This record gives sequence, structure tokens and C-alpha cells, in this order.
Amino acid sequence: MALYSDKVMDHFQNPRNVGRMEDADGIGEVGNAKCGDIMRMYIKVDPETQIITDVKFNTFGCGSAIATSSMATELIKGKPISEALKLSNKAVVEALDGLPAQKIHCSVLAEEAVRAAVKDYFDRHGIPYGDELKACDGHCDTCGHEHA
Amino acid sequence: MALYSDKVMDHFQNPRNVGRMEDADGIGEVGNAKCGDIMRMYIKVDPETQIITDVKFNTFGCGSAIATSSMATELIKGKPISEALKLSNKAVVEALDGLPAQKIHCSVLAEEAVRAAVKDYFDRHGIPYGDELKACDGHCDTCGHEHA
Amino acid sequence: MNIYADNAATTAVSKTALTAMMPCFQEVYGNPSSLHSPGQRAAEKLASAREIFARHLNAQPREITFTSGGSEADNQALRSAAALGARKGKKHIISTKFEHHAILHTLQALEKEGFEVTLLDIPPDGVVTAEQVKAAIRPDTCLVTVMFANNEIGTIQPIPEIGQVCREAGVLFHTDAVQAAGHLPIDVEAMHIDMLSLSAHKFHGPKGVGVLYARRGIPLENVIYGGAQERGKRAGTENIPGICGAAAAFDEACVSMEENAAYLTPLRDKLIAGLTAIPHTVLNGDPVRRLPGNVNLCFEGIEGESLLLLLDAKGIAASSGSACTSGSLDPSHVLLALGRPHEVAHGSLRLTFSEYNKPEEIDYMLEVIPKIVSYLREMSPVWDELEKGQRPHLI
Amino acid sequence: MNIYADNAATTAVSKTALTAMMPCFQEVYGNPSSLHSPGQRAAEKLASAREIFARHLNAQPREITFTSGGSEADNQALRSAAALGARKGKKHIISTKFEHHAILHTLQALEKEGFEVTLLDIPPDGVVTAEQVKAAIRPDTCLVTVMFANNEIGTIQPIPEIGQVCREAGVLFHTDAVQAAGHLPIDVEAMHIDMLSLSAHKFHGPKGVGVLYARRGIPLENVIYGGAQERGKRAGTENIPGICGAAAAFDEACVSMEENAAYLTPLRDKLIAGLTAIPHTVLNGDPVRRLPGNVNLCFEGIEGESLLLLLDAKGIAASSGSACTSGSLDPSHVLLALGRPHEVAHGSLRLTFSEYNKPEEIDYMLEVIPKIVSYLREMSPVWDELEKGQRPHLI
Ligand SMILES: Cc1ncc(COP(=O)(O)O)c(C=O)c1O
Ligand SMILES: Cc1ncc(COP(=O)(O)O)c(C=O)c1O
Repeated sequence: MALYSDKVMDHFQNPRNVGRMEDADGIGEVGNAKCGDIMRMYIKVDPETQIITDVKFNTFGCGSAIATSSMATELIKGKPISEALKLSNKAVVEALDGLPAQKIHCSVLAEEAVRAAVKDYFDRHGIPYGDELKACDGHCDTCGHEHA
Repeated sequence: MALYSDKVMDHFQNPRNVGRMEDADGIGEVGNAKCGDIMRMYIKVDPETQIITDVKFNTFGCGSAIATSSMATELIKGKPISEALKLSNKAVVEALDGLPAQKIHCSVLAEEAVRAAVKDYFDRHGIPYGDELKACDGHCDTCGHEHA
Repeated sequence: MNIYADNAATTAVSKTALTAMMPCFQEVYGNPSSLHSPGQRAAEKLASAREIFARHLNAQPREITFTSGGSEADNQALRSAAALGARKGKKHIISTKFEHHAILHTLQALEKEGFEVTLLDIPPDGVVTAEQVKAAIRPDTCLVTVMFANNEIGTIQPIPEIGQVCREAGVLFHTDAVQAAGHLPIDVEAMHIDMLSLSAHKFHGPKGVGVLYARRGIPLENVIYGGAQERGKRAGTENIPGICGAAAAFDEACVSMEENAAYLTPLRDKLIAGLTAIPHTVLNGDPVRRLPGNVNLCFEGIEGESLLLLLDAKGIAASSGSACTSGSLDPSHVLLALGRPHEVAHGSLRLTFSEYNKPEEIDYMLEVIPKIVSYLREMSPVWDELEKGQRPHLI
Repeated sequence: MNIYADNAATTAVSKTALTAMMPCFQEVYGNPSSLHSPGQRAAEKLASAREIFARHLNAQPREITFTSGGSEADNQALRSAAALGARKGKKHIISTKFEHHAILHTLQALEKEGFEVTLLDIPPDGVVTAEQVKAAIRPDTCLVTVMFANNEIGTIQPIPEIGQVCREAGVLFHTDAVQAAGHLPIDVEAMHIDMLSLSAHKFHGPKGVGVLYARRGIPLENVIYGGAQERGKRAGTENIPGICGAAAAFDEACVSMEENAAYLTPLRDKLIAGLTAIPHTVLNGDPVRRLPGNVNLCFEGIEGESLLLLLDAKGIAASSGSACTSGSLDPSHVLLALGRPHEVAHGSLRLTFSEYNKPEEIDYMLEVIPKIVSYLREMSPVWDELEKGQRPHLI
């Protein structure tokens, strides 16, 4: 299908790290069913090293929502939290060899799902964080972030 | 060619009575080169019987102008003048198995050419006639006749 | 297995249609406006195509105008009726919330030009009523336009009854019959239809050919100005191959209509029965008053585009009213008008068939689709919440 | 011998074009708006057709909009430029007296909507000048539209110079290139063309496909409202077979352009020399700055339709600007604009060739046409008067 790159189709058809995680250290959910996509991301963090040792996701959404979720989990798995927080939607788009213009919002959602999971981890462990982790409020049109 | 009936095409491609008549008893010319059609009709009349013994025409105009001229000459040849004057454009159209709507004016012209030739014959021989023989003034749009 | 289940989007050109088109490319290629024989042969083909459409609609050939498609026919019908209305000081138009965008966007343009538009609500069964139309008619109503059959959910509207109401009220009645033509019987006289649009590529004719029927005496406004084609009402050299293919396809579709319907209806009903057995799945639109080839469902907890893509990977070409397929955030205006909540409307699937589809394709779909739905639900956080009771089921 | 000498009216579809079309009827028949593979294969074909047009015009693919033909492209160009002008309070449009009716009738419609239109006079050689355009430009001019080559007399207009004048004045420049595309080199950048219309059936492509080029940044107005096809600017399911055939034909025409011109020009000039040897016969339009395949003459004392019909009986399919071929009383507005008196304009003949015509056809015409002209003059009372000196010769 010409709409999507081969990478997107691969991650959509064979999503990595899909599924629930019962003993997650942090869970982030962003998006809204009314708008057509919700991503939920689970992370497991090594408390010593602050490394994300495992990631899972559940996604309700279009092909690129699933593919960006999958790619985002790949990009943060095994990385320290500090690096995961630097993950940009642009990096996700690039790793997928591009997305159609009208699908860029999916990569934004993936970025925010990661941040939401980290925020949840911070919250649960009483780790302080700054304003930049204020998550997306889940309304389609009110996302104030500047994204690629 | 579907535009015209076979009869029209026959009279257009093999016009009857085409040509000049040097010793005509009456000549009628109607139409206007600016409008795209002129018909000139020549008649020879037997002074005894008032029968039209010969007819010729010259026409500048489209296929149906030529065909209606030809048909009109056929319809009045050998007929008394009184009958020629009754020739209607409708009769010409019918004899040709019909004409396209935008070509009906050609049949009107043929009717008028006959009347103009008769009028000329009457004029030359001092034969009186009524208003109904007032010919078309040759302007495309000002013909006051009611025609089919 | 490769299954084309998107015949409401467009169809393959039939053998009959292609056979009618072929001589027009390199043999009878003249311009029908030309006086010479090659032109007049083309003019004859044009006339006989016009006659075919007129015959099957119970209309007169001069009431048939060829356009470039259903959209142009819709635009011209609405603009013509509006201009006529404006001349009489009547600037109110009645339509429905689930019309095609060719209607809705033209109505929006007319609103900007000072017309007032009433869009009727869609009852839960997807069938508007003549009573709704009657209640909406005002002294200044110049046009009622209601589609013959809906392109997404396939529901058939009570056209003869609406026609009757309009005729009694002296209001022009147009119907967008793009999805109905060639599939359902149409009689513009018996049904009191004043104007009708159709599009050839929805019944195995070529793309790029539409027809606007307009009852004699209704003056048309040009959408395209220029040469004197189509009695001066639609400029542009006529697409003779396309028009001949359209007429041949329409003839074939009308002649085989009953047979096709008898073939498709049980297949449709089998598929509906099989797929609505999936939990939390609902059929969109009346199960009976629908096109013989239309199945449209919502599956709770999943999103349409991902469903389509996985179906495509399995060789099934289908469609969805999901927002993601359109690039907007709002899902199908048709499903929303039908009362489906946004989150449900996102999970829609349209499967549309023609007589080219085979019974074993239905079996294959009944095998494949439930698995894909389960797989996507497994992956879906929404389904998770629904199952855990954290989110109420909506269907 | 059967000779098709009416290629300005329309052409036969080339083998190359038909080959490009064929797979789109029954194999790649999907709707390019559909997400599934059959749809996306069609979308790829659409994209590559767009790329071909862009390349040969030196434009960008996104500047290419597919329409149903030259007329629709002309309508959309003018309406778009007018709407843009109106938003800036500029409501003056410059064009010429010998444009195609797709331009002239759209301009008339715009006049009714409050626009002011200046139609430039046509010099005796049938070539308007950039100076005429320059002199007509006013502060409130929003558009100049001048055709690239005239469809009746084949004269080529100084498009790069006019483009330059418009660019300097900051006025949008549209050209109706329906007769030029595929026959003359076009470079929208070098020629400063902001908008351009073309039509596939004039260069051995299929009927019913046109292209509107509009420079990036020029907002288009919909002529047809509806679906989101063509970036929302032209609704209606895309005619993929037609578009693919159009692109293949355009590619072929552009690649063979020099060769075709080198072949046709001497044939054209031989025919002109032979036919203008008939007494009281005149060539319409400049003998050199004309399309390689266009011959247009007036014969005094005869009328065009009867000439056409007799030519047709001899197997020659030609055209005339005579009033009788159009059903109106006035002969061709082009010949009148060129300064031909009515009585002369009635006696016109247009012979238009493509690379499909053979040299022996020219010889045959040189044999047949003079005889038919003589025969009709023999029958003509006008010729009689001309010869007798009762009527002055006008040519
Ligand atoms: C100069 C010119 N412009 C516009 C058109 C209209 O093109 P179409 O018939 O494809 O709509 C034509 C041909 O008919 C033409 O010759
Ligand atoms: C109900 C309805 N109306 C109008 C149209 C527009 O037809 P076309 O794409 O031929 O312009 C369609 C199909 O796209 C349709 O389904």
C-alpha cells in the first residue's frame, strides 16, 4: 500500500512489544476514543540504573497509530529514562521512513504516550519533574505542543 | 450524414434544374450573402395557359438551401402559376422528408424565391397582384411571414 | 484469495461496456458537433446512448444531459433548481444529513449565496420519511433533494412517497441516484422525480461519465460554459467512448437487475448474520430496505483504518467511514447522523458487492474478519476497558 | 480515399494512449481515494500521470489539476482568477475577441456578476501583440487570458512576451493552450504563465480529460463541489483510464513534437500554396506563425457548409466557420474578428492535420477541392454577380 512506507507497514502488521504488562512501573495513556486513537504504554524501569528494561503498548487507532506505538517502544526499550524523555515525534517519523502529512499526529501521540508513562512512573515513585512533562489533556485539538 | 435525410442529400448532391436561364419570363432573388444564403429562381411561363414550363435556380448557401431550391423547382415545374403561389415551405420540407429545425429557414427562402419570381413575371407583364406577394426584404431577421 | 468488496466506491468496467467503448477510440473518433461523416457517426452514437438512458428511466432523450460524473450532475441539478427558485423569490432547500458531499458541499456554497438549507435528521433505521419532508416544506421551498440510496449504509429512501409529497406541494424534487441507478428500478414518472443524478462507474460503466435527468421545462444552469454541446447546457467535447460505455453498462445493469438482486441479497444477508454474531457488533441501516450489495457494520473497540489495512493484507478490499481514512478527525457524517457515537463510528466497515463477487468470497470473509476483529480488540486499550467494565458498552 | 482533416476538432486516440488506458478498465480499476491495494495502485497511476504533465510543462505535480476537459479547465481558471481579483477589489479582465467560447461565455457570465471585460481586437495577421495587452492593463486588472494558438485559424500568439508584460504589471496570466499543448513547446516558467488549460483529445489522447495548471499559491475555486479529490478543488471520482491515456498521449506528443512539426509544416505550406492559387481565395491568419497542421481559407462566392458536405462525399472530413454549421446566422466570430466581411466569412474552410495524415492526402485534396469550389461557384448567384462586376470582389 503506497500510503505508508514499508517500515510503517512492517510495524503495523508485526507490531513489536504489543500487549498488556501486569506489573508495570509506569502506565501512560493518551488520546481519546472519540478522536479515533488511544495509546497506552507500559514501562518497566530498573530502579538502580533508571533504564527502561521492558515496554508494552495497547493501541486503538489507525495503521500509523499502531506503527508509531510499536516504533516508539523499540526506540526507548533498553534506554535510560532521560533518553526516553528526549524521544521526539520527529525521531519516530524518521525511524519509520516518513508518515503521510495527515498522520503526523499519530507520532505526536506516541511521543506523548512515552512521556505519560514516565510521568506516571515519576508520580508513583515521588520523583519530581518539571512543567515539560505536563501531559496532553487528551482532547484532539487542544494539544499545545509544537511538533514536526 | 445523419443531419439530413436521404432525400435532402440527393437533392443537394444532384440538384435538379440548376443553372442560369437567359430568356426567363420572371426572376426572383431572395436572401442575403451576409446571412449566408441567396436563392435566385428563373421561370418560363406559357402566356396562354399560365403554366410554368421551365424553372432554373442558382443558390449560394448551405446544403439544405441548395436542396430546398432544387425541390421547389421540381414542385412548381409544369404547374400553373396559381398553384406555384400556393407552394408552402412546409410542402417543401415534407417533400424532402424533413429538415433539421435550424434549417427550416431555407425552406422559407425557397417558398419566397418562387413567389419573387412570379411577382417579377407579374410586374413585367403588368398583371396585378395583392399584398400577399410583397416579397421578403432580404434581411435575415425581418421576415414577417409565419412559417412552419 | 483476492476479493474486491468496495463496489460502492467504484466498479470494474464490464465486458459489455468495454466492447461498446472500443470502437470509439480509433474508429468512430469524430467530434459529434462536426458535420462530416466521422462526426455524424459519433453523433449517432451519442443519440443512441441518450435514448438508452431515457428508456430505462422512463424519460425522454432530450431530458438527459451527459456530465463528467455524479458530482457534476449533483452540482448542476442543485444550482439549476436554486437559480429557478431565486427567480421566484424562493430560497429554501430541503435535504438530509446523510447526503453525499457532492450535495452537501454544493448546499454549503448555496448557503453562502443566501439560500437557507434544512437538513433532515436521519432516523435510526437510516430511512428518512415522506412525513419528515412534508413537515419541512415551506412556502419558499424551491427544492427537495434526497438521495435514492445512501452510499455508506445502503439504505433505500422512500422516493415515490417523497416525490408525491413534493409534487403535491409544487416543489421540485431531485434525487442523487448515484448508488441506486442500475441496482434499483427507477421510473421518473411513477416516482415523481423532477431531476436525478447518476454516475456510470457505480454500475460497471467507465469513470468520468454522469447523467443529469431534468424534466422537460426545467431550465438548466451551466456549471461549465462554452460550446453548444448538450443543448448549450454543458460545454465540452463529448466523451463519446465513455458515454457509449456508460449506456451499455446501464442497459446491462437494468436488464439484469432482478437477477443480480436475487443473487446478491442472500449473500448479503448471510454475511450480515455471520458478522453481527461477533459480540458488540451492529449493522448500520435497515436490514431489509438496503441495497442488495451493501453491508455496513460497527465493531466496538477497534478503529476502521487498521481493520481495512489488515483486511487488505488478507486480500480483501473494503472501505470504512473511519475518520482516519479521510484525514479528518470526525468519522463519517453518515454514521454520526445515524446516531452512532464517535467512538463507535470510528470502528466501521463497509463491504459492497456486485454480481462479480462469488459466494465463496463470503465464506472467506466470514472466516477472516472475526479473527482480525479479535486481534485488533486484543491490542486495543479501549476494548480492555470495555471488557473490564471501566467503560460502558455502547453497542 | 478517406481523409480525416479535422484534427483541431478532435483526434483519434493513439496506440500509446490506448495501451496506457486498457489496464485501468478491468485490472487497476480501483478508486484512488480508497485505502486498499486496488485503490492505491490507481492512486499511483494518478500520481505518475500528474508527474508527466508537470514535467513537460516545467511545472510541479501539485500545480496540476485534472478536469473533464479544456472547457472545464478554462471555466475554473477564469472563475478562480476572478474570485481572487474580487477579493482584492480588482474586477477587470483582459482577453481577445477570438478566444474559444469556453473563455468568452465564461467571461460573459462574469460580466453579469459585475466584472468588466476588455476584448482585444485581432490584427489582420491573427496575432495579438504584447503591446496591445500592455496598453489595456489597468490598476484594477486581475487577469489577462490570451489563447496560445487559435483553434480556427491556427495563429500562435506571443505568449512569452505577453507573460512578461503581465508579470511586470503583477497581473495573473492565463492561456488557453488547448490547441497548442502537444504541438508547440510550453514552459510555464520561461513563458511566465500563471495558469494554463489543455485538453487531451486534441493530441491523440482521450476525450473527457483536461488539465488546469495553476502556479503554486494561486487558490482555485471549485467549479464542481463534493469529495476531496484534486486537493479538494475538483470533486468527482477520477477518470483514471482517461487520465492515464492523456498522460501517455501528452508524453508521446511532446517527445515527437519537433519531428511532427517538421513533417507537417511542408505539407501545410504545399496545401496553402495550391489552394490559394484558386482565384479570390485568401488564407486566414499569418502563414508562418501558425500551427504546423492548420490551413484555413476563405473562398469568395460560396458557402462553407455546402463545401463541407461535398468534400465529405469525396471522403474528406473538414470543418468550416460558416454560420450554417453552427445553426446561428453569424459566421465564425474568429473570422469576423479577423476583419473578414460576413459574405466572405461564410465561405471558409478549415483543414487540420496530425502526423497521422499522409502526403498523398494533400495531393488528393489539391485535386478535389478546386473542382468543388468551381462547381459551387457555378451554382452561386453571388459568384455570377461577382464575375459580371455587379458586386465588388472583397478578396
Ligand atoms: C482553444 C480551445 N479551447 C477550449 C476548447 C474546449 O475543449 P474541450 O472540448 O475539451 O472542453 C477547445 C476545443 O474544443 C479549443 O479548441
Ligand atoms: C451518492 C453519491 N453521490 C455522488 C457521488 C459522486 O459521483 P462521482 O464520483 O461519479 O462524481 C457518489 C460517488 O462517489 C455517490 O456515492
